[in-house]
Amino acid sequence: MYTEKVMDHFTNPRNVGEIADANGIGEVGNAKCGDIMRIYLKVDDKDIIQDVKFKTFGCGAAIATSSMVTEMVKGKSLTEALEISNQAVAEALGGLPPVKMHCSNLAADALHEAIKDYMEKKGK
Amino acid sequence: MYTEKVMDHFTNPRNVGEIADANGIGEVGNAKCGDIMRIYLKVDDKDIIQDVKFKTFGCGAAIATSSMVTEMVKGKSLTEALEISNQAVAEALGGLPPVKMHCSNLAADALHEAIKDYMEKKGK
Amino acid sequence: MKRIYFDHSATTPVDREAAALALEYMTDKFGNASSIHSFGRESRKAVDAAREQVAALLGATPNEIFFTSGGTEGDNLAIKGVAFANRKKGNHIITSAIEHHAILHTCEYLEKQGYEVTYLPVDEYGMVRIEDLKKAITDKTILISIMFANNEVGTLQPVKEIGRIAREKGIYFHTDAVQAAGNYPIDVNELNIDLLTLSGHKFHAPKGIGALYIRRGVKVDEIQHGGGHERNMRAGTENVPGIAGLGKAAEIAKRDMEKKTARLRSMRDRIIREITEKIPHIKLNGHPTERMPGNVNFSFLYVEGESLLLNLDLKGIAASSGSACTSGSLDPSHVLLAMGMTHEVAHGSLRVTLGRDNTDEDVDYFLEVLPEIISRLRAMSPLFGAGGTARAGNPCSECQAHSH
Amino acid sequence: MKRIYFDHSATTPVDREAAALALEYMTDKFGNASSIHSFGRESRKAVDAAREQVAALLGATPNEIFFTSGGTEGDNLAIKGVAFANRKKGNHIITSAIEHHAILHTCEYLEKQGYEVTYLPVDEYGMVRIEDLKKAITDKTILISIMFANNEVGTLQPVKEIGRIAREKGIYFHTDAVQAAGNYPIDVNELNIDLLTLSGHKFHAPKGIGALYIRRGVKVDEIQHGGGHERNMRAGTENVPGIAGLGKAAEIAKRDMEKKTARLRSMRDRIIREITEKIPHIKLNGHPTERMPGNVNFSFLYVEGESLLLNLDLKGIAASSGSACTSGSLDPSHVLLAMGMTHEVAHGSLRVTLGRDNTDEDVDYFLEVLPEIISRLRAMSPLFGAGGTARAGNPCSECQAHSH
Ligand SMILES: Cc1ncc(COP(=O)(O)O)c(C=O)c1O
Ligand SMILES: Cc1ncc(COP(=O)(O)O)c(C=O)c1O
Repeated sequence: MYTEKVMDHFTNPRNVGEIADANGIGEVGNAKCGDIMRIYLKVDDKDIIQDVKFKTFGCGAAIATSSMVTEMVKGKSLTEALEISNQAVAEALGGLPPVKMHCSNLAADALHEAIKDYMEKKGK
Repeated sequence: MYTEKVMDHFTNPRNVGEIADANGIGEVGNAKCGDIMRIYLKVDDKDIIQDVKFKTFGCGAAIATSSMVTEMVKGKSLTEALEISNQAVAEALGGLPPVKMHCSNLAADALHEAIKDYMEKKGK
Repeated sequence: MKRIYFDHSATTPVDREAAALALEYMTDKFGNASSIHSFGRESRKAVDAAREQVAALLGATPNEIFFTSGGTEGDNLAIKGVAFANRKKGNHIITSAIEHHAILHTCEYLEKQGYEVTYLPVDEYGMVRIEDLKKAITDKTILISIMFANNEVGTLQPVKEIGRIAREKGIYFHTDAVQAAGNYPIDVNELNIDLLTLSGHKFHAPKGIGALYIRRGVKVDEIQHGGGHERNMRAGTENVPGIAGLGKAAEIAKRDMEKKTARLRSMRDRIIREITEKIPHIKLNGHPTERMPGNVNFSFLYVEGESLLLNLDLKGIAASSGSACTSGSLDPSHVLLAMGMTHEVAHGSLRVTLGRDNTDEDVDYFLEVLPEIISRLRAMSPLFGAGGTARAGNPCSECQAHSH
Repeated sequence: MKRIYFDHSATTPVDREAAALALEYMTDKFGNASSIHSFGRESRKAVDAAREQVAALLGATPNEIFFTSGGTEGDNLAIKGVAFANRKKGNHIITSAIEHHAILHTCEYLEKQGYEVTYLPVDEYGMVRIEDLKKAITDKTILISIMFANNEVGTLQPVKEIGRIAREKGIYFHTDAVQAAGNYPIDVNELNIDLLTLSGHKFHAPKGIGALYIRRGVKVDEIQHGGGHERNMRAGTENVPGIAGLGKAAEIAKRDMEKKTARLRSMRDRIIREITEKIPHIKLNGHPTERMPGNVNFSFLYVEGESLLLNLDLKGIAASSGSACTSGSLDPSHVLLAMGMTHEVAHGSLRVTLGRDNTDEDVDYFLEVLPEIISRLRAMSPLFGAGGTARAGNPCSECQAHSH
């Protein structure tokens, strides 16, 4: 049911973990639904994402999309990062089973929450 | 579904045919139901069945019971013949499938009709 | 003794390839198609592949195919499913008097639920008249269900014309194609069919598996409730071995359709011709030309069907009859009666249905033994020759009271 | 890679002997059991023999056994069949909240038809309380349907006691024994069972075949209409290969019952013991002792079930979970929720169901890889350790709107 790319990211997820001195953290989902994604950002003065890590509770799609989104944004500017949609993440993975598209495909949302958190903290 | 004895009588029916100078003929059933049996009797002065033949249109059970009943009554007195029931014919064949018991098991009835015909003709 | 199987409308042997596939999905690849692990995924793959194969046989798309446990379930689902889902639109169903019991008894059930059913009569060849159909349609009609080919006499119905009329009137058209599917070319789009029932065991797939074609957009209620399988149309763990076997049989049927129908047609025509030449007092049942390629059906007057079948069976030949005696019921075939036949003639019917493994030698042998059996039975029959029906004394009327 | 199958509650491989028999009745002995010729008679014989074998498994008589297309159909027939046939007596049905969807969705359907259904709650171990049952009975109650063993947590219900109460009150008692039949000893007379559903594919018979036991005298309406097969209880050409396979599997199940249950129980207890020792933050789901011999079900806190399954699958181990993600629905198992579990804990459940081909080496390997997978997933989980749930921003509530 999952593409090879999804299985690759699920099996060897990139950027798992926390960033101790993260300056943006975002979380979406809840345990009731079975998916929680938390994204940690380390953004520099030029609004470039220097580091990004995630922690996810959820199904294969949830883990793979989390991993994928971290790969997609590392080194990107916040403006670029804000343009990444859940859809784009799914596409980068070669697609997701239809049933997973809505429920577990929230990694971009988590990213955007983390950016919002960063902006709020910076008082922007 | 049929016993070996039924199949034997069906395959090699005894006493098939007509008796040109029969003095008793009985018929039961009708073509609508799918079973017609006609029994021809040659009864002597001492009311002994000297000869018996049958013609039957019907299923395996109808043919086998016709054949069996003719075997059972040949040489018997009419009194003895009148005691033979459809049930007895079926038993002599080692039984019939339940579905056949009522519809195709009419040979004794045909025999009794033939005896009645003989008696009527003789004015008894 | 060599056995010859001439009863392909009753059921068919499973194709070796299809059986091997079924076996594989029973033993090595046995996963539940709903499971997400590797065992489950390989079963799901087989189900998906079979859905495509069955769709291809009918010119449909895979998501219009729903697997069932066989023809009877397919017919029940089509009729009840459409009736229940479209109750607000109307409560009138049109079918024919010669449908299979899976249709007729389902319709009778619906009549008890407040539906109205018109049972169209047929002509002497077993064909529905388009005029009758047109007259039967009301503004309450929600479904027309007419079989593709009759199982007893093989008559092909004017399906395309029926489909056209149904489409015009905005009424769903279902066809019970249990006899035709896999044995006769069908294209659901060309024929304007909205729902179509097929059953695997009639074309060399296993027993216990079938499919219902439901045109995209047609509203059908599920009738078996449970785990939401078959996109909520038919609950129950998928019968993967059966489905895989059905797919393979569909593929083979499509591939060999032209060759097979041509061969059966020529054997059929030879049998009809030679019986007509060799045996007097007979009647060909069904349509002379618009009939299934493998179907031969004759009535042999003065002879009863079951004893004819048993005699053939003793010679190693398996066939069937519309006689009451062979069905365990009191009345002979409702199909033959609807065609205007008398009980007497109906009781003497013999159906021979040919299949792909039958040979010309089988036909030779059959044509050799049949006349002799008919003669023997007629010689034994009180209806034949001189006699006619003699005196009465008819306890048979009692019979009518028994129900089996 | 060696594959280990630990999902026997989902389905089982067909026993080699049963599969060989099914194959034989697909290819060589393929007759329709209703045909009167030799092909038909050999099929009828197989059906009769299988009916005896299935009856023997349950301590029933052959004429109380009706073949169906599987567990779902059996459940539908039992519930609807009793409801429709006994409508005049009453309209109230009692069942439980942890039944299979084949029961629950059928009951919901009946509610729409004017029936009233009581869904009994269960205790934390997934067991129905006799007191609740007694209180639920009214003078309109016509049927009590409580499953024999739960498919997810394996809990055995107090079937004998329920049967006793039902008998006392003159109410029919049906049990969905799809998990238990063939895998646990059952005697319908000792347990006062009036109707019992079983499904072949749960005990090494083919998919697509099952049976409903109906005690002699119990009134049940047919729900699939057609040719009057199965003594008018279930129309449709008999699935002879499936039936023959079911009979053989029933025979083997009866023969090996004691040995098999003892072996599975000991493997099960070892797994429960070692997981409890090796892995922290876990919860055993289901009853500690009154559970199916082959059922292990744990919740691993902070871990989601699908990703756990996929990780096991990557190691060659096939198991299942009550997580929503594995069923294509939004909610996790209704069984786990009915037992009072939170969604969080339910999402992290893992079900291992053992079968006769599993070995101690399989268990060794599983116990070796599981702790490592759990650790890895927990390390990745935002719920585990320090964090806890941080700030919100929860688009998940939207999800509830989607239906799959
Ligand atoms: C025309 C027709 N419809 C329906 C059926 C029922 O199909 P099944 O035997 O697969 O239940 C049959 C055959 O028995 C049939 O010939
Ligand atoms: C308890 C229970 N009831 C009913 C069913 C449905 O049976 P089937 O899959 O044979 O339709 C299942 C299994 O899927 C089950 O576990």
